[in-house]
Amino acid sequence: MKSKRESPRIEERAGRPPSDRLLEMLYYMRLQRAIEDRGVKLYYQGRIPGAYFTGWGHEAIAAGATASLGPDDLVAPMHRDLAAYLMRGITVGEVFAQFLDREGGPTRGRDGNIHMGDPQRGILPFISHMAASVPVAAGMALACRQRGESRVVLTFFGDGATSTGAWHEGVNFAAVFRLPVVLVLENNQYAFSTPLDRQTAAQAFVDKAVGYGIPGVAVDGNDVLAVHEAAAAAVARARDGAGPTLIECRTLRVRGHSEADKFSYVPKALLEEWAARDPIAAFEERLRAWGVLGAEIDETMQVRTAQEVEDGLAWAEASPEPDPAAVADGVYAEE
Amino acid sequence: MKSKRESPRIEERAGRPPSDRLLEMLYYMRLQRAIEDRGVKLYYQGRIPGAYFTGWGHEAIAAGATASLGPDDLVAPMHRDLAAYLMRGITVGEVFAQFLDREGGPTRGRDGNIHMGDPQRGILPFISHMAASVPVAAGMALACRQRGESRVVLTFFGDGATSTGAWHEGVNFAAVFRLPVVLVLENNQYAFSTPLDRQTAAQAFVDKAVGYGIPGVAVDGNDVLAVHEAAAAAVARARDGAGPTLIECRTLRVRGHSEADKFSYVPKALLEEWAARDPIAAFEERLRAWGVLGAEIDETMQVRTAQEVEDGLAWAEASPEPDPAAVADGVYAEE
Amino acid sequence: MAQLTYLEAIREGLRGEMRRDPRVFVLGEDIGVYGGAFKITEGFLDEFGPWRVIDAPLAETANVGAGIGAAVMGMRPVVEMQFADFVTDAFTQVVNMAAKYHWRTRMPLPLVLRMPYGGDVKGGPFHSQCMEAWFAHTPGLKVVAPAFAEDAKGLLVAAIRDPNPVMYFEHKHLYRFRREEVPEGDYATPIGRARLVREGTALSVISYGWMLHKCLEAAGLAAADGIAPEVLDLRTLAPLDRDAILGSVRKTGKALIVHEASRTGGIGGEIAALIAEEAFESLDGPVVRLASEDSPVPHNTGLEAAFQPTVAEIADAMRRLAAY
Amino acid sequence: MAQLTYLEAIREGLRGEMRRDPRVFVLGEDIGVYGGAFKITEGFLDEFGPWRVIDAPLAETANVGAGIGAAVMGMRPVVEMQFADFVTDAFTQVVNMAAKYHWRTRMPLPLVLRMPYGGDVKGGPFHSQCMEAWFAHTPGLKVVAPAFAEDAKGLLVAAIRDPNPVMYFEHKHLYRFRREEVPEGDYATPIGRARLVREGTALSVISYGWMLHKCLEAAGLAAADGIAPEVLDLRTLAPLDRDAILGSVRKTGKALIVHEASRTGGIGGEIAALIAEEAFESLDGPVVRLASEDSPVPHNTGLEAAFQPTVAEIADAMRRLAAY
Ligand SMILES: Cc1ncc(C[n+]2csc(CCOP(=O)(O)OP(=O)(O)O)c2C)c(N)n1
Ligand SMILES: Cc1ncc(C[n+]2csc(CCOP(=O)(O)OP(=O)(O)O)c2C)c(N)n1
Ligand SMILES: [Mg+2]
Ligand SMILES: [Mg+2]
Repeated sequence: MKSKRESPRIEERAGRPPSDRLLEMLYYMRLQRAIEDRGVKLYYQGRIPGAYFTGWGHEAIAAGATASLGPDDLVAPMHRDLAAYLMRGITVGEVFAQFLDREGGPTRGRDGNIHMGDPQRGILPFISHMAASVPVAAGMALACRQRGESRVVLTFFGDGATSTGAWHEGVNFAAVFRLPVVLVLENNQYAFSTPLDRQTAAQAFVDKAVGYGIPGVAVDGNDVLAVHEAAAAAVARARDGAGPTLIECRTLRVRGHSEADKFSYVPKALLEEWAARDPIAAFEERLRAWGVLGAEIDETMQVRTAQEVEDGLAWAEASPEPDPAAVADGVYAEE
Repeated sequence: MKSKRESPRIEERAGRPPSDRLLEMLYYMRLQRAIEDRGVKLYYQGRIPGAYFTGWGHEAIAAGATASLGPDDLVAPMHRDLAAYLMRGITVGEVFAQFLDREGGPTRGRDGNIHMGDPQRGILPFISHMAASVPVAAGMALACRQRGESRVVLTFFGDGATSTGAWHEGVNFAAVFRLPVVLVLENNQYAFSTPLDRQTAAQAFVDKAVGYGIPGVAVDGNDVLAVHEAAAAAVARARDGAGPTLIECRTLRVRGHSEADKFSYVPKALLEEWAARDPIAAFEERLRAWGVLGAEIDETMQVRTAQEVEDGLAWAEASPEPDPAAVADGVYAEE
Repeated sequence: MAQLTYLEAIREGLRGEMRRDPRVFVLGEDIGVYGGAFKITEGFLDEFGPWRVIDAPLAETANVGAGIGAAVMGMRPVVEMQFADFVTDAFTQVVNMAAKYHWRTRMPLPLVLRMPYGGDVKGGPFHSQCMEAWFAHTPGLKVVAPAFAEDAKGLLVAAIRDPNPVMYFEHKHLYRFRREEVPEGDYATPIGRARLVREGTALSVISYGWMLHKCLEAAGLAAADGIAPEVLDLRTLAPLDRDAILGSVRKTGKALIVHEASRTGGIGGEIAALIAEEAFESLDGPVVRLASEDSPVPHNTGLEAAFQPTVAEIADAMRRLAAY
Repeated sequence: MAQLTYLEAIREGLRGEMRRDPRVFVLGEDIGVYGGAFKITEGFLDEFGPWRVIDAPLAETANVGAGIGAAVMGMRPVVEMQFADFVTDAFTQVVNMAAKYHWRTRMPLPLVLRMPYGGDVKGGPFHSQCMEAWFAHTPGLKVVAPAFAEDAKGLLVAAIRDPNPVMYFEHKHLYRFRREEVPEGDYATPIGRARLVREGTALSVISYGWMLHKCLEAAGLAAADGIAPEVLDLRTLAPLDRDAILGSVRKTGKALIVHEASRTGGIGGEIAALIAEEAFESLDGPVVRLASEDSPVPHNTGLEAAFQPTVAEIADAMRRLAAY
């Protein structure tokens, strides 16, 4: 799909984010990858109950967009955005506890895999019904607007999700009330096995923006700085009261939909093309070229990441199984 | 709202539809108006149970679009399109029987007012849930496509209906499969009391077309020939297998949402502006100027219309009330 | 005590909560400038302004979803369905997003959905439905359905103050049914408690909403024949007031359940099952249900009259059961 | 007779109808190239081509609506929900457009919705739900839920040939549960008829789907204690086989109803109410229901085991009721 407006390549860019922000993004991209790689191992060891999804290759979208938020902002992520959860305060231990269905996970074993969140940390837990978070994200932004708070809600969804009525109604509601919502489309070219031409006949998803009277921008979803720049602009715009922006981030889902999916329906050539464009490797290369990622910093970060994963997993394994006697508890809040 | 492409005014147009087609359109516009005027009287006499809706001022949209269909084509109209029902074979008697909740109405007293249709005559009965007919219309077109029939499905919906998920999913489905569907938006500037700026932040509804990868055209909804020309082109396109077209027809709802609505929320000036642009009067004037509507033809048509209304109402009044003993019948089809 | 209609009582309860608590706001189609299809929120826009009285797009999933999002942020939204029938366009938000929210997060979700429901308004199959049973079968939701103006106000106040999503079923036929005594000021009717409307010994009549009034009328007819029916107004459908239901049936030994929703799969089944399991030893007769036909709601007046239980049918059922 | 799994039986029934009748087609997400999330339609795309095996957008309202439209035109669509849970995104189309269509038009609407439902697949709250009761309370819909491979094939064939919308609930846990004898070729299992799976005298055990198998296992345990439970597989939930239910209970005098759906508002209530009203005089004990907790379906294995009725609990209930 041809993009409406490719964001300028980094070299052409005047300024760039400060080094600590650059390293923060890299750190969370690496952390997502490290957790998910460990998760895949656990999955094949049969230790993760149910389906297991990864955001392999999507790390630049989650990290680049989330890095544009301020401390009081809110997120409504989906199932490929682990970095977003981590950057907003979900711990590595909680993530593994969620994977392992333990009491220590955000849903305490009630829901599985990445179906988690924590409203107290400003993270809306998504439900399986695709795009159901979009109108809810609009409502979170509505509350901010009603109370005169200058907070922004960042929400993520897939290419398949754009076909749902929930997505349409939620985006339209946010647009009509000019709510502070940033709409990040993770166009990874597939919805499970379904290719783009079964989701839309449009030239590009970003073309949908005009129908809602909001700006739309398409960026390379494997270029974390392109994502970050677009998101930062959209966040600023939302905070100024100018309403939502649609950001189409283009990537490819380079693994199966879930680990149970052998994804033979994805052309080999396409996989190779995108495998060669790994967002983490590309970012590392760039940061080295800029002298931001020296050998020592790199080394320290890798050690820390590996340590966090092992400590987190240990924490999760130490977390108890939920008490079956409590199965019926918590359906209702007590007055 | 500024339109993307105003259709050329009639004077500039090379050819124009044959006189019999012109007179047919006028006849059905007048018939819709005559039936609805009579209906309003009945309503204020307390003889129409429940809510009563008219398409007063919308006649050009229903008649102009429906006149573009061939004998085997299909329609999925809504609640302002009486002419569409009439042109596809619903009799005046059936219409009044429906208004009066009699056995002779298409729903035999089961449903009220214009909630009617007849699949055997290619008219999908709409349900109250706005835009719910749009995905169904797409499915009707799908069946034609599956069987290699070159039939077209014409569907109507309001500006408010475009905000629903059903509308989005239905339009998208039709676009993805390039189905022979013609999408007629009756933009009458209100959804009940809700103005356009609460339905969309887009410059124009027609801007939504690009997001579905289909052509969109905006026309003056009070100019029956402009509507007809756009619909005829869209029908031809659909029949050629080129897929759906969105036609935004602009008008104003010059009466209340239903007869119970005093519509004080509509600015007087706006009402006067559009009252002066009555689609029937404008078309009559034009046809007289062209010498198509001579005094004699006019006279005959008016007499016929009045007669049809009186005969139809008499037929309806002679139709029995549904038998209460049959209340539970017909919920299921028998094998 | 003021003399108010059921509709005025709803308005008073809603306005009172909006005055008391700045977190409370209303959102829905045509509720602001127009004051709502049934004029419940008439005058609210002027008093509370456009950010607390929100005229929304024609989009139930967006409107309910927005309400959920605002509730997540600690607001107390009251979202109006123009007719309860249209909630099917927001079903995922109600039964999956809202209903399961506290169970997944242990955080409150104070959302009220106002559901104008029921028949006798010549609304036909898409403006008359009674779908309370769908929601009573959805863990995480509370469901209330007042029959009297006093409870219409008190239960709406309670629903707004409740930390859970509450489906508030307001019966359209009762809006302007009559004037009743309604306490002034600030009170809440507890959710989950039935009301004993008429004491009796011969049988327990269990109902709610419009049918409750038909039951009272029928009880008057039965009383004329020397039968003393006890009439219980459930008021809340989820959670059911098990003690009140079982207590009454254990006393009278007989149960007649009446509702307007179609018979099969309605709330009546749950109530009858509760009685047949927990009060079996006290039963002196079959548990009888009277409900509407298993069909959509017809538009025609004569058909709709035949569709619903009538006062005469209810009175007959009382006599038959009493004589059993 | 072939030895097939429940999943293979569904596939065979579907393929057989598609070969027999060119009007039959399948539509859903990932059903073509991928062969369906559960591989039910594996190989169908090659055999029947892209206009009869339609890979659809992620849009349940569009997909169900398109099925309805095709059925209006005389086709016989089978629309797959990837998981039954997602039908909430198509609720208006199912309960308002499809269910009320024949009643309004007197024309057939031959639509089948394939609903992979139920738990024990580590699916959690959004991939395990049992919502059959919502549809059994919707006049105009038929609801079937086979427990055996033979009926899985026969009921799907019957559903496809039925002129009404049929909700076909296929239990995910049973897909690869075991191999069973399945008749070859073309047969239909009549909709609306229960199957007496085990004859007995002590009590009537009424169930369907996965729980039916737990009931049979429990009946074996009870039999070891000299109790002879009769086990009835409902197979169809709407319309219920009243004669089979009442006939069995009139014989045994006791009824135990077991289902996987949450207890409150489930189909069990309707069945208990039917018994308490029509078989009251034959009842020698309370009508007992066993069902899942009134909560969403938990993901954790231990929690889910505690959530559902267990074989031991069912056997205990049999013993208690037999001893009553
Ligand atoms: C309403 C709904 N229908 C079907 C599904 C089953 N399902 C789960 S993920 C998925 C594909 C999602 O694709 P996309 O939105 O592009 O996100 P991606 O997984 O590609 O990141 C589907 C069909 C669902 N979760 N929700
Ligand atoms: C899903 C849904 N929500 C609410 C309603 C109530 N309602 C009936 S007509 C209407 C306005 C429709 O506006 P529009 O689509 O513009 O059509 P118009 O009446 O203006 O021709 C509303 C809100 C409905 N019918 N369906
Ligand atoms: Mg995708
Ligand atoms: Mg309108």
